[in-house]
Formats: sequence, C-alpha cells, structure tokens
Amino acid sequence: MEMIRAKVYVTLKSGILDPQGETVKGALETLGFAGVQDVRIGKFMVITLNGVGREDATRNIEEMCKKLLANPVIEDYRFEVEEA
Amino acid sequence: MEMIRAKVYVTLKSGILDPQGETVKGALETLGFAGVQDVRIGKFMVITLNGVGREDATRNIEEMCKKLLANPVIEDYRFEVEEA
Amino acid sequence: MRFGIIVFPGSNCELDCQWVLHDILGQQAELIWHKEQELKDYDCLILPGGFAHGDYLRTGAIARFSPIMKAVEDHARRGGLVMGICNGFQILCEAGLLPGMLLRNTTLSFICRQVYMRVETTETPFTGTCATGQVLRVPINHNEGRYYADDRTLARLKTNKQVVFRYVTSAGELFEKANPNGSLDHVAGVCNEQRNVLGLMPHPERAAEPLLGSASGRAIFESIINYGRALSPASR
Amino acid sequence: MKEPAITEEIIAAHNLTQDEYQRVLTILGREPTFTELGIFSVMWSEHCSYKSSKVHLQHLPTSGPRVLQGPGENAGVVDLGEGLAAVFKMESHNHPSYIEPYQGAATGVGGIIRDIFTMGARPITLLDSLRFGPLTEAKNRYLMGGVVAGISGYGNAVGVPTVGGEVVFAECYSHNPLVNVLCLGIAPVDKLFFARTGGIGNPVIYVGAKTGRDGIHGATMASETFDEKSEERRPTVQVGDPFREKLLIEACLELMQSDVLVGIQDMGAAGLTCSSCEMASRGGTGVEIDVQLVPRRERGMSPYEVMLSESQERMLLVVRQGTEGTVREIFAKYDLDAVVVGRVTGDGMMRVREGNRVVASIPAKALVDDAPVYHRPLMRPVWQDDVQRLNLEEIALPRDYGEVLLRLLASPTIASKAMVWERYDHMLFLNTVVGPGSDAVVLRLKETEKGIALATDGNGRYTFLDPFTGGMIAVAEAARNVVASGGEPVAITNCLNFGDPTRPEIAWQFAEAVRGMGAACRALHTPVTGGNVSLYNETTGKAIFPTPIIGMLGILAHISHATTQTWKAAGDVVALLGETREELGGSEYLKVCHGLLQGRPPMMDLEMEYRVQRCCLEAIQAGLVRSAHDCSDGGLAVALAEACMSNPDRPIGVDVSLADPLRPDALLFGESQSRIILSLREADLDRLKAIASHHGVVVTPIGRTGGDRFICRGRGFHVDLPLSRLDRAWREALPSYFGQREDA
Ligand SMILES: Nc1ncnc2c1ncn2[C@@H]1O[C@H](COP(=O)(O)OP(=O)(O)O)[C@@H](O)[C@H]1O
Ligand SMILES: [Mg+2]
Repeated sequence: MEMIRAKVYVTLKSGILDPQGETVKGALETLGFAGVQDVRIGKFMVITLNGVGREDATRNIEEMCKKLLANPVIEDYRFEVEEA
Repeated sequence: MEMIRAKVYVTLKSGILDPQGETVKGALETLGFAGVQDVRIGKFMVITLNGVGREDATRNIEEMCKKLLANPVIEDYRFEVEEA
Repeated sequence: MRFGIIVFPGSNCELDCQWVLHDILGQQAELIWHKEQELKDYDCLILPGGFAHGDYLRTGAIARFSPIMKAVEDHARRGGLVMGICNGFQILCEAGLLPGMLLRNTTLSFICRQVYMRVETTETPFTGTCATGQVLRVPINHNEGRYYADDRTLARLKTNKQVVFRYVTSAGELFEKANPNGSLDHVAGVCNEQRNVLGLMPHPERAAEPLLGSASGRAIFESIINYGRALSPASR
Repeated sequence: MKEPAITEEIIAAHNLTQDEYQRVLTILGREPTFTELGIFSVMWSEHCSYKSSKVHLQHLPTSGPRVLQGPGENAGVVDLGEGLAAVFKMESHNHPSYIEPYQGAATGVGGIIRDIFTMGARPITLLDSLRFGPLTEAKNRYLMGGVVAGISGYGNAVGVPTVGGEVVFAECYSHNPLVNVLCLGIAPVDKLFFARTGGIGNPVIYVGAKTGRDGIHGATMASETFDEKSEERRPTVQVGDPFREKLLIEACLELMQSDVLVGIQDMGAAGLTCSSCEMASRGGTGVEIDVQLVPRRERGMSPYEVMLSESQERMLLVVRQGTEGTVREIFAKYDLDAVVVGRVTGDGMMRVREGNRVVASIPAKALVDDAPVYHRPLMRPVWQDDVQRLNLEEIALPRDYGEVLLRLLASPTIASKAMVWERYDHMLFLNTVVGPGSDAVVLRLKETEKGIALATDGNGRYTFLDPFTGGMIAVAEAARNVVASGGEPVAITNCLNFGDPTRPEIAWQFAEAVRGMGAACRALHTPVTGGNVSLYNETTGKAIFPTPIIGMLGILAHISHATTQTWKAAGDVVALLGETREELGGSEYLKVCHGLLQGRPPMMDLEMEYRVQRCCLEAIQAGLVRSAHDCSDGGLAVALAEACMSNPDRPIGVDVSLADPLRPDALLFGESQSRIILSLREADLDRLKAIASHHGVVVTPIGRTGGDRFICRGRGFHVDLPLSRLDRAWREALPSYFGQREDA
C-alpha cells in the first residue's frame, strides 16, 4: 500500500479575533507594505500515513481533525489527501 | 483594482526537530489512529491585499516572507496569490 | 557606568533590570522606548525579557524592526556592549546580531524555575569576574528557549569559544536532565565573534538578591561594571 | 437596519421574567426598543445585578480601619501605610472556561487585571484558584490543561506574575470547573481613580481594542445553567490579546500621571453598556454614546451588538474637556485607538445613538438602582442530615498508615502543584520572597520594609456538608495561611461559586455560607472589600459543591518576618500549636481511603482560631519560628510530610511521637482546625511556651527535624518511610496524569 500525504489547514472561524494576525498586519504596515487589508494566521499540518488506503486515510484525517487537530469552538479545518 | 488573496505556507526546515508535531503524532496514536508516519506543523497565513495589482502583490508577498513572515535559519516558505 | 535599557511594546523586565542596576548596584540605568531613533552614549545596552509584540509570529520577529534597532546595531558595531536577556536574546538572534535561533521548548510548555548554568568562558566582558566552570543558579522564564544553530554555525561557535553559558546540574555536569528546554548542546547563552554582544535565556536580574533566593546572577552585572571600569578607570 | 419587534419569545430569550419585563415598562413608560431590551437584560442578569445574592451579602462586614474602599467599586482598596494602597479583587470565569478552557481562563485573567489598573494601581500579582473533576477522565485533563495554559499564556505575556493559587479536584466539578482569579495591584493612596463622569459635557473616550461580535450575551450566559444547547452558543467565544492589554495597562497608568482623567471604567461583562451606565449612575449624570463612532473589527454590526459586545481589552474614559489631545497622544505612543464616542449629559439618561437616530434612552440611575432584588425562598435540604451522619465505629482502621500517607500524598488535591506553577512566571517584578509552594505568597513592598501576604482558600466539601461551618473555615484557613507566612490578616476578597439560586436548597447553602464567612470575618477582624458571585454552576440539574473561595490579604510589618513551611535545619524542635480532636468528617482521608463524603466538617471555634493565629504571629515576629505550616487537607501527617519535602533542593526528615489518645487515623489524617506546625531552635522553646500560655493556646513539642526518613509513631501506629518515597508519590502524581498530552 502506498504512502499518503494529507495537508490539513486549520483556520480561526471568521469573526473570531486573531490578535496575532492583527499584530502582523500592523507590522507589515510599519514596514511600508501598502494595501494590507487583513491577515489571518492559522496552522498548516502535513501528516504522512503509511499502509492506509486513500479512502480510509480520508476518513481518518477527517476524524483526526474533529477529535484533535482543530478546536471546533473557534477553528475550522479543511484538508487534502494525496499520494506521496 | 481587485482584491488579492495570498496564501502563505511557512514550514520548519526538514531536519529541525518539531516537538509539537511529534506530540500530535503520539496523541494520534494514543487515540488509535494507525499508520501515522510523521506529523509536521507549520503556519498557514491568509493575507488580503487591496488596491494592489497581481504582479505587485506577488512581489510584495515574496518580500514580506523574506523580511518578516519566515525566518530563513529555521523555516521555508511558499505562497500562492489569487484574486479574491 | 551608563546602562540603557530598551523597552519594546510588550517587554516586561525593564523595571527589574533597572532596579538591579540602579538600586542594587548603584549604576546609571535609563529606559529607552523602542520608537526612539538615537541613543545617547551608553556603555552597555540591555534588551530585557518579556513578550515584545506579544511574541506573535515568532519571538523577536517584529521587534527587530523597531526604530531603535538601527542604533542598537551601530552601537554593537562600534564595539559597545549589548546584552539580551530572554526575549532580548531572541530579538538579537532575529536581528542577526547573534548566531542561531530560539525555538519552542521541547516540553511544549512555558517554564519558570531555577536552573544552573556553567560559565564556559571568562573571555567576555560579561563573565570577566567569574571563574571558568563556575556554576550560577539563575531562573529561566520562557516558552521558546531551545537554542538551535546549524552544524557549521555550532562548530564555529565552539572554535571561537562563543558559547558563554551551558545548562548543567548543580554540580556542574552536562546531564540531559539539566537541560530544561532541549537546547542544542545545552547552550544557555552565546556571544558574537567580537564578544561584545551577549544573549542568554536565564534571567540574571532575578538572581541578584539573597532575599529572592539567589544572588549568583550578580556576577554577570559585576563583570560588566568591572570591564567598564578597566576601560576608563578615571572617568568611572 | 430594522430592529426586531419585541415578542414574548424575544423577552424570554433575554432571560427576563414577566415581572422583570413589567419593571422595564414601568421605568420607560413605554415598550423598549430591541437595543433597550438587550441593555436591560445584561444589566439585570445575575452577573451584573447580584439580584439573588444582594440580600445576603449586605450582612457581611465591610469596614475597618484599613479599608479605604469596600465593595461597590471595581476592586477593594486597603491602606498599607507609607502612602501605599493595595487594590485587589477576585473574579470567576467558570462558564467560559468550560466552553473554551484556554480562552475562557485567559480572558478571565485579562478581566480581573483591568479591574485593578482601572483604579490606578499597577497590577503586581495574580493567584488562581481552580477546581476540576477527577483527572482520570480525559475531558477533565483537557479542561485543566487548557485552563492552566490559558492562565500561563495570558498572565505571562501581559506581564503580571501568577505567584500562587490552588487546585482541588472533586467529581462535582467535572462539568463545571471553577476558574477564580485574584489580582492585586499597588497604588499611591492619593492617586486612586474611580468610575465617575464628573461635569456635564466631559468627553467619553473609548480606548483599546476594536469591537467585534465577541461574547454577545456572555453576561446572560454566565447566569444560566448548562444544558446540551450550550454547545451551540460557542461562536460567541472571546479571544484574549495579552499584548494589547499590556499596552493598555501602560497607557492608562501613564495617563493617570497627568491631570486629565475624571473617571475610568473597564469594559467587562456587558461591555459598553455596563461601563457607560454605571459611570453615569455613580456620577449622577447622563451619558450619550454614538455607536457609529465606536471602532469596530467587523462589518455590519447593529447598535445592539456594539452595546452588548464583550470584546476584550477595552476601557472607557471620561476626561476633562479639552484634554482629548493629551489622551490621543499617550495612546498613540502605544499604537492604541482612543476615540471620543460620546459625552456626559445633564439629563440622567443613558442615550445611545446611531448617528442621528436614537436607539436607546433609559434613565441611567433606574437601570442600575432599580434592578430587581430577590429574597429567594430558602430551605435546608432534606438530605443534609443524611450526609452529616457519620459513625466512626463503622470506619475500619487502616492496616498500614504509611500506605495511607502515600495515597494521600498522591491524591491530586494534595499532590505537589509544581507542574502548574512552573508554567507561570512567578518572579516578575522581583517581589516574590515566598513564592508558590508554601502556605501563602509573600511579596516585598520595594522601598519600604514591609511585605504583603496573600492566600486563597475554600473547601467545597466542608461547605457541602455544613455551609455555615464551611464558610467560617474558608476565611479562617485563608487567614491561618497568611499568619503562618508571617503576615497579619487585614481584609478579604472572595468568589462565591454556587448552583441555581432559584432552588431553595441552593439559596439556603448560599445564605448559610455567607453567614459563616461574615462571622469569621468579624472574629478575625478581616472585613470584606469586594468579590464576585457566580451562580448557576450546575449542569443538567446537578450543582457543584457550594464553594466560597476567600482571597486573604495580610501585611508583614517587616519583610524579615516572611516564613515558609519547610524545615530549615536538622535538629530543630517540631511543635504543634492547637489541639487535635477526633474529627474525620469531610476529610480527604475519608474520601480517598473510604470513598466517603460524609460527616460534619471539623468544628470551628473562632475565638480559639484567633488566639492560635495571634500566638503564631507573635512567635514569628519575635524571631522564634524557623518554619510554620497550617494543617489542612490530609491532616497532621500530610502537613509534616510537606514540611519535609517542599524545598526540593534540601529535603529534611522528621521524627515525631504523638501521644494523644485518639484513633490513629483521626490523629494522623483528621483535619481539626486551628492547628499550625512550627519548627524552632531548641533554645527558643521556652519562649514559645510563654507566648502560647499568654494567648491560652496549647503548644506541644512533638519531635525533631533531621535525617532522611519520615518517622511518626504513637499508640497503635509506627510510620517509618524514606523521604524519597514520599517525595516520589507527592511530586509525580500530577504529571503522571499528563504523560500523554491531549491538548497539543
Ligand atoms: N493553581 C496554582 N497556581 C499557583 N500556585 C498554586 C496553584 N495551586 C497550588 N499552588 C501553590 O501550591 C501550594 C500548596 O497549595 P495548597 O495545597 O492549596 O496549600 P494549602 O494546603 O496550604 O492551602 C501553595 O503555595 C499554592 O500557592
Ligand atoms: Mg492552606
């Protein structure tokens, strides 16, 4: 069975304050970058699975996100599964 | 001029220990997920630009990454620019 | 001696450094807001601990662009003394004034407690009155204190004796359990090649009075003062 | 934007009863607008109005020679002498911490800090008093991990050290953890600030973070019990920004140095609504706010949302006319917004406009003062007698007392909390003379010879078994901890965590516990300067233990009186102040070893308590005492073991003989009150005896320090264990639950 690579994107739900993003936005402006409207900072995780079929992998990753990788109270998640 | 959305991915250079990734891997195993080979955790930033053309935006984002968003000693970056 | 203490937004150890330098050791010590562009002629600049810009993005990443940093670099280039403590160390690394980087503790948690560090070289203005191998009991207080440098950099640091402090046991041994945050080679503090810029994660200002549990961090401030006195014996 | 019409459903969704709605109609003389309804509902929520608790709280003693400000302001103020004042208060953030432990705890820390610097004080210390369900459940580990990380993340970054606190575990907190945080600040006595409006025409200035839709109706949420639906309320979670708050502290303290500020109030629960109308009602004026001027983070917010938002890190200022520029300049230094959003008016109305349109117009004084007050029916629970019944003859004596001691030391409530406090910066500001790990925290007051001591305490199990006694003991134990550390107890703040007050048994628990607290505060001369009430701590009809938490402030006449609980040298005499009775009711021992939550809590004789405390303090001040430790959870044996181990760099053993003719388990593990263990030089023993006899207190030499074993013998028992075994049990217990991190 092949290796599977999943890319998981975890982002703050819209409307939830992102102090880090706000601060980075301010820093970019101070550095002279014009037109920065918004910065939101989330997580990008790369998970490598071995010996799991693509379908199982997809189901597993979904469950991992729900259980552990994202905090459903304040975060959304999205992921892609590909053969590595 | 349109709105531009840039997605920036910042990851730890390979070879640099990622204790958070390791811990998540361990936690996933404890939760009973089989076949987890590796977990690496990086950052996913979404930057919205306004009033900047696509080409300028690309140049700007590149520069933001070099200057601020990633530290070349420990991190790699990659980004995509799209119309929002 | 004249000390200048740089205050970034989110710094929080500036008053403690001032207390030790001024009230305990009787030196001049002024606070300097990070938006200043020029520095008076200070003998030694301190970048204190804290959370500049909330530690957002990466520790020290935003602070290195503060207006004052240009003047700090000039001061260092001219051979002036600069000491970064904790967050100050992180800022100096981001600014490229010191080699390497500080990453998240391997424990993945913030740690505030006493540790022991060993003086690895006395050939710096910051350790001149210490003995090589002397063990200091000084607290750490950080989330990102794991020192990292690539192999080439680390080799160079060793050749040049730029590793100034290492985490050790109370008896001075390099045991794994004495390394609180997973630092490469137990590194607790390094200096630049010219030896006038020091960064360290432990807080010597928190170990300057017996009433608070340890006075062994004083040796670092006293070394600086001693160095200054030796440079210009008449004026000090 | 059109506001919804007021229907029965909408009124009910705002948690206003029919009677309360009638009251609104009377005050307004018409139907409220939607925004007005929102304003009434948050102002009249339990959290803001204290409508169920007021009638009981008013019996607490609130004045004394050192009290400069009692309850009613943002925080209490105590005179420390030398021109300095201590400003302190405790707040709960229980419900938000259950929903999102990290952010709930973090914003709790942020909120209480604002209460302190609002009054002109620099916040210098935090203490956190936490209650969780058993760590054997993953959910409780997740909650504890998140809460501790949140306090650490916010407190450290905002630059206020967390120097002490407590963590206690019991089943009843499983679905309802308690997160109570105390903050203390120091201010010059002549530079205190209050929530006032001053003269008509004064500008009202909004400073700090922008407003988003955060926590809308958080204040009403905190006054509801949990049910399955709570999960759906999640999107209102507020996120804390300690960096912004740090800037806000510095900017506000800098502004207070100048002469422009008339009044200041933080925006906490009920945000802009509460801060503006409370300032107006205290100032006896009106206030007018234009929501269009309020800095916003999100698009399309309605006046209702702006007024009710609980976005963090915001303050409302009233300044002298013409000084707006000074304010703007100071806040610009810190890159913070400072925007004039309204002005003080003379008509006594709280008026909210959106541009030219008036969306709310309410008499400010009536909104605050005419809030409903309830005399809820009280009833002693029918099961109270049952739980108090305890026949010691039915309790089998343990076979191995050493084994019991090890089990108690490993019980999470008693075990070392180093794993928690090492995550908190507890040294910042160089004041921490006695840090976490002793009876109370001691901070020096720089530039004086004095110190202050602080402790938090509150035993929910005792209060459950007997609320009156539980209330007394909470105060007495907090005071005893302060005394054992060398401080003279002077005043308290408190957090009262209880269930649903509309249930007569809960209302009775509340009334009794407050009565007990009041009695103890009078007897010990420690008036109440403020506090916080958190009701509706229950999930699906099951209430937590009634849990009053006391934050006790003490003063050390000289910092050299600072005393810790650990032995200082081998060969010292160990002496017990006070007497041990055959009391096991409500003990940790009964719970851990017999699975029993039963009996009456240990009895509390306030007069004897006071004498023991005076005796201990006098002995400390006379320089006789090398260590002092009060006996609480786990009794004498646990207290002795802690005195051996709690300095990790220097464990010292003990050899003790106990002669009392009691059941060995009661003697070793019973939790009789009013006892303190002292160690002293042999040569000082006679002087200690003289002081004790002067105070009418029994002092019993029971053994000596030294060696590397814990030896404790008496009739029918002989415990002899190497310290290393005790130490391992005690130190490794908490970390062992967190071996595998689940909160990454
Ligand atoms: N959450 C916490 N934060 C900081 N310190 C804590 C915390 N929990 C416990 N401590 C510290 O641990 C020590 C022991 O706590 P505790 O068992 O409650 O003491 P005691 O039995 O004297 O009341 C105290 O010094 C207290 O300050
Ligand atoms: Mg106690």
